[in-house]
Amino acid sequence: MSLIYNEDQQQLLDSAQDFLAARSPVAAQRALRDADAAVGFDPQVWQGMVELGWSAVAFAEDQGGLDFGFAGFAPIFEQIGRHLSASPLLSSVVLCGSLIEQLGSDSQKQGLLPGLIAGEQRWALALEEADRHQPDLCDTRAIRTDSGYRLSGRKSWVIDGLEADGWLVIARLEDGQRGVFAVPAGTAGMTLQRRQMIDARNMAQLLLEDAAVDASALLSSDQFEAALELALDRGRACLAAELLGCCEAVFAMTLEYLRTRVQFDAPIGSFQALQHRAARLYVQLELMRSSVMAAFEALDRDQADPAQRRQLVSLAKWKANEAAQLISNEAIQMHGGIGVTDEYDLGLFLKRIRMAQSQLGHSAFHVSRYAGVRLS
Amino acid sequence: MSLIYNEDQQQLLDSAQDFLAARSPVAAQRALRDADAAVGFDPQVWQGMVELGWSAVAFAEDQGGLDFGFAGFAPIFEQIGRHLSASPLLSSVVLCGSLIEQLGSDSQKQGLLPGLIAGEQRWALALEEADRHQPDLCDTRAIRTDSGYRLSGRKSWVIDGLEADGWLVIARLEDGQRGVFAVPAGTAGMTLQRRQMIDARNMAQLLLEDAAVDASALLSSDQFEAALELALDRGRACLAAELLGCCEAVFAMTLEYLRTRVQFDAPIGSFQALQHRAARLYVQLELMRSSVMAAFEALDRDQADPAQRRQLVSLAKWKANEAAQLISNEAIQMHGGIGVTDEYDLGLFLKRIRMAQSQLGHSAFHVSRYAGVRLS
Amino acid sequence: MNELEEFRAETRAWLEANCPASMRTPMPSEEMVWGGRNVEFCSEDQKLWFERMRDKSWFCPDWPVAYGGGGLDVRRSAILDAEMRRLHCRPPQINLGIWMLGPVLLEYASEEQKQRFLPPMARGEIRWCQGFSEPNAGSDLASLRTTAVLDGDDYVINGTKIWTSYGNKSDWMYALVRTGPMVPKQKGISLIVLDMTSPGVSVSPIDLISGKSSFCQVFFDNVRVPRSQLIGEVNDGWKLGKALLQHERRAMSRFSESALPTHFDLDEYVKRCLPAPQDADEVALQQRAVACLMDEQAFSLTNRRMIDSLSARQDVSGLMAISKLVHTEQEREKFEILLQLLGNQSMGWSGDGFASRDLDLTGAWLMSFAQTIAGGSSEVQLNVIAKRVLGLPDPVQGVRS
Amino acid sequence: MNELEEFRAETRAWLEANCPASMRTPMPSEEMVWGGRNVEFCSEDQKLWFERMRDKSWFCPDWPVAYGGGGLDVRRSAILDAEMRRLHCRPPQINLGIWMLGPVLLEYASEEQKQRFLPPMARGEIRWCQGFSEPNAGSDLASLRTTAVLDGDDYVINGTKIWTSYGNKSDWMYALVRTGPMVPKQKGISLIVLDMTSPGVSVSPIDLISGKSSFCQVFFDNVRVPRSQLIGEVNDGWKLGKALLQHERRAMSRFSESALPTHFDLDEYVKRCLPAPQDADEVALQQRAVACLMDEQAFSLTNRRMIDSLSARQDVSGLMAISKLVHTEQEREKFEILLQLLGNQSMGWSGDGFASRDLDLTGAWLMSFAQTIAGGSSEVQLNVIAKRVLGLPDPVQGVRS
Repeated sequence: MSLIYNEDQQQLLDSAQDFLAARSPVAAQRALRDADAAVGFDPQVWQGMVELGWSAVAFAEDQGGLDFGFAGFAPIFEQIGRHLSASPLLSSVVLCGSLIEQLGSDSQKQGLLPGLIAGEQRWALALEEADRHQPDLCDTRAIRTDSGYRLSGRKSWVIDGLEADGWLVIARLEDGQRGVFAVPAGTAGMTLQRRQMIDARNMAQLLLEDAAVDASALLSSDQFEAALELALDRGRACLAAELLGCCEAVFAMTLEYLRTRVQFDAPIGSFQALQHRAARLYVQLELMRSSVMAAFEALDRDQADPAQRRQLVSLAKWKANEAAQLISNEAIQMHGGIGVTDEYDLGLFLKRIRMAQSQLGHSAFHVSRYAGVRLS
Repeated sequence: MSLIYNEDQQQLLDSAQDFLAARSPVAAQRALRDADAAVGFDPQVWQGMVELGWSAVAFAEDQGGLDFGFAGFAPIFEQIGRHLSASPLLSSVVLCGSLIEQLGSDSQKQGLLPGLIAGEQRWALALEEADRHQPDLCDTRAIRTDSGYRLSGRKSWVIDGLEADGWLVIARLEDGQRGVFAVPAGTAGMTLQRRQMIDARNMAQLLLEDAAVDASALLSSDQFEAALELALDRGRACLAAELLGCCEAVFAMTLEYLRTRVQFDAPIGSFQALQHRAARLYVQLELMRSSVMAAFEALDRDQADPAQRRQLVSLAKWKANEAAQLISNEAIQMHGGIGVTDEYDLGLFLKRIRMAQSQLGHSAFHVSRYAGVRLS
Repeated sequence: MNELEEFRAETRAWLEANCPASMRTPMPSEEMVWGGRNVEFCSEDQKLWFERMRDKSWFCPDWPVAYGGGGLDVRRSAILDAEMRRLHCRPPQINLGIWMLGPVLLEYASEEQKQRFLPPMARGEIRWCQGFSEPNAGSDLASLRTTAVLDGDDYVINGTKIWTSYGNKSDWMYALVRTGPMVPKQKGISLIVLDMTSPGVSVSPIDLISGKSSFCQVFFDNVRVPRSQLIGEVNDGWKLGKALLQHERRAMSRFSESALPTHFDLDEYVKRCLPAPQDADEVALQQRAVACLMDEQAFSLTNRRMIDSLSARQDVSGLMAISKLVHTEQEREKFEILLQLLGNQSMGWSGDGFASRDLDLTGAWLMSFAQTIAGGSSEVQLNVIAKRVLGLPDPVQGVRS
Repeated sequence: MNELEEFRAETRAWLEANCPASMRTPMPSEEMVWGGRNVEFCSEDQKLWFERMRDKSWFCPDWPVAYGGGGLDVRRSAILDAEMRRLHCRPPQINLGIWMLGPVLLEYASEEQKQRFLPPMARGEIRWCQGFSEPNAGSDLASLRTTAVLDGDDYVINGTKIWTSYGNKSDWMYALVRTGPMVPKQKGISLIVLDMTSPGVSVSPIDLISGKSSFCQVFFDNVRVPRSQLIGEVNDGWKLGKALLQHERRAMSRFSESALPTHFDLDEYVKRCLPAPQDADEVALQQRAVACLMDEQAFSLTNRRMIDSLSARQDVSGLMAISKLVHTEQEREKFEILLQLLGNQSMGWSGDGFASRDLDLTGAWLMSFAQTIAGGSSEVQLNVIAKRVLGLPDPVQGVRS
């Protein structure tokens, strides 16, 4: 293992770059936004991603996966960030896929994973109940019935929740433990409300009022907390990689602007104050990259050492959040007027960055989490 | 009242400037340090300050004071900061004087204040028991005896504690309330240990082991907490003014250096990156000055509104701490090598600034205190 | 003094009699009245108040009577101001012409131009917009390229202006145009005024990252403007432009004091969202918010100190120079904290899922990015402080060859 | 490969046999052995280890045997390095001559000079110091003014050098001196070596804000140096100086990895001083400390990534360029946090009232101010990143005239 891409990852990076530049450049994200489609992504682009194997990359071969290891997602999400591409890869494959893979019985896996890997079925994780990431908060209840369970509660922020084929709903069982239920579309007692966010992607609120599911909808509750944490850590690392990609794109745009924009008869990038600030952005970009790479390394290596993984994933998400905050703000300021126009792409990056920062843990959350490992 | 000096204050400022430039320039502070005198100040300079009326400025006329109002200390401490002058003005007059004036009986005042105002007696406040400012912490105990009290405890940081004529010791009485005892020099059971600090001034640890004092040593306990808080707020405002003066001196030195130091065939102050940083220091200096002025205004005005006073004093000390942190660090960095030599005065300012920052409340302390008023 | 006190009493009485009660309440931004050809009123009271102040000639109380002003001297004008403030009177109209162009016309325009442009301005009949910035002339305004070429008795204008507020709703524009060569580029610039309905003028509003905006880009395609509408000397408009920009600060501060600000009180949000911080991240967030509140108060005290200094006739150029920088950067910090406080709720774009107040906040946050850029970017402010206030040497002269 | 593995086995065996156990422990800074005329040992083991390595010619394992080196090729040299690390062997001596001057002599010196200077260096007989900076030539080193004027067969040196580490304890100095005109100032500089005992050389140690230091100012008053001690071409020393500075980074990193750092582990202090944060300010302080720890880890991961990139033959110039800046600024932040954690205890200067560890911390905090200045200030680092890594245009060419 190492902190730079190996050959296989490099190949994934190149092919993702080629595919997204052709099929899902930033302009496509803008078009999706302007079309105001609730689903928030282009199903054909998603199908293309599936064909490239992105939905299979981390699953074991016996489950229909490519057994590439989780580190394959680093280059993919980096390129997704660079191109601001929208897809249900995070929600359906990384988050839900991780939970099903870890907690599903053989028959549940057989029932759920092939469709998910094939991109035919799309699942969304219904976890968050507060406005900031609080993965331990759960007021949604599951009451045992004769034939299964009745679920009641409110999931406020479900990524890719609209038009999903099903939702993995985290609920508290009567014994106080939490479990995860696979709730298929069409279940009675369930309503969705669209949440139109600044990044124009798919976000929904899910209301459950005595939604009845079969007993078989409950994935194994053993090890639920550990499995959820691992799934979330995978998602966090992917978001950190996405932020890295966003920041690389934003920084490249900014450098180009600094080199070419002339004011006072000089390229503004020749002004020392801006040079020093640009140099500081570069520093943050490099620290961010190292942290992201280390998180993926830990995710592939340390199945047996959750503390180490927890520490490195929180470091990566924190560093990505913080660096992205600085880089996006400075990029807009250095661009001046054009940076705040909707016509220019920078605003789209800013909006995606802020969403990625807040999903699965803002900075202070991860500082606390890191402290929990480091200072214990 | 206003946020700029009135004519009287301006006169005080000018005369302080003249006096300190002549009698107590920065070089004098360096000489005191090199002489390693425990008392940390020059008694003759102190006598000169007394002759200028500084020890009398805030006291009522019937107590031998000048009845100028507390705001007279703003220009005085500003100039003290500018010249790094050492004196027991803060410890003896501002802190102890405030307590005696507020809590002393008529006979206690008559016994203590005239000597203090005349500079013949020097008192020191023995409050702090922890390494950071924690004014509510008090494990020092006062046990009632037939003839008075026995005091036991450890006061870790007593400003100007060495060679004082007496100490105002804060101790907890048997009923759990706190009170203040005037403990004269020579009291048995009391030992002092010198603490040699980076700023080479007078700091001591005071140990009390069954130190016996007369019943008359206890100043009135009514309103003790409010009186202590006011005394400390006065001290905090004076430290903020001192920090303002330090920062003005440091900033002036830095501007001068930027204008005259040539590197790469240009004065370094012509480099835009340094220009912008210098401009940001100036911003902080102005915000600091406004905050300090408002604190003194509140101290003179709002005897009846402690919440308002608390808020503005904490604002001033916080802002002074924060601005001084930035200005001192940047000043050294901008000076380059010469800034870290002992020969140059900047280091003396840095050391005084760090001490003044930590005395009577570091930044986080005052943020919390301010929040207590503002958010309640 | 007696006369002045008499004037104060009269003024107060007149305002009390003539300013409708509903015009003495804080003004939401959608209720601002913009003078102009198509002035619109939300209520009968607004119209009354507008007409009464117009007929009193108090839209421009300190302009000469000859040009439609109120003819008040400085002290009386200040008294009117103070009394309006005391009664919380709304400004009867908002008009950039009066606040920015007017004073420059009074100083530099010909008698004929004054007669022509000032009285309608003073009656609130014309809504003015500003045409200064261009896509390649932002911080470096003097590099503007919109040309005005003399052809007979007309200037023919070609080019484009950007960041023109309400360009699509204004009747006339005052603009800086290039009538002479680029070298030295400050020379060769003139100030001209033109009717926005002139053939060849087209306007397109600019969408910002925050959504729709009042900013427009204005295009000139062979727009003919009579040479009599050029203000001051040909090729000597740079100093007029600079004079105008000096009035901009005053205008902006009037503007913000009169409008009920789209104000998001951080205090309130902290109390509401973090009534009792629980875990370490909430405590840290609260501390950050409180530090922001403290900095805001230090700034507002600095403004108070500036007023005190002005009264004492002290130099306040340093305090003026930091004002915009500090305020706009504090606003940005405030909005970032509000985002943290509200979490996902602060990142809605539209739809029923969000309170309109929260959607407003999202928009205000995104607009805060524009504030550190528009009207002199933070970098320009820092340059000005370094050079004019601190007297640091110009980079130009010192750099090695 | 077999040969290399054989070498590794031999080396390991030799080291195990010859490196005393006490020389395989972390090295406190006061136990560093400085090669030179007056080499001092704290223990018999130190002396043994020094002499054995010297006699093995492994002070300079990769130098040619002809000049006293070990004659190892790159791969064998790396194996020796790795094996020493594996066994935690202390460096047998510290010698700036070997790490910095040596490689430059090997590349640029005449055969006669190599024969004269390298073998004693390789035996650790000469302690070298560096004479580059001057009071008016800090970041702008090329503006140095110490002159060397040819007089017969000697150069006569006048001027002063500053920030010379251990100038008072060194035997010889390599110095940049001006042998030609100031314009262009990079021309006219030469590299010369001189015996510190030469008449006219005087040295005074510099006191820093942290107290006594190893830095000295060195004065030259008509110091005569044989022309044979000028290295390379006359007036062409700038490129030799730059080559030397490139070795400085490597030397510094060796230096710090070999010494037991005056390391103040923030983790430990946080755990000790804030075992269970109580009030809001303690929580905020802990969060700040943890953020600092996180940034330190991000930096140490970046160093690991640099090694990985090097192995993969990727360009690491960007990562190299940020290294000093990031590390020294993180150190400063760390010490400011330590000051907060310890409160008044961290601001003692001397005396019984303080633990010596706390007094060391105070000194290390004050020294941290020097770290962002010495060896290329943060500003110089930022310039280098902006220009060489990011390719931003030079200010010189673009500024208006």
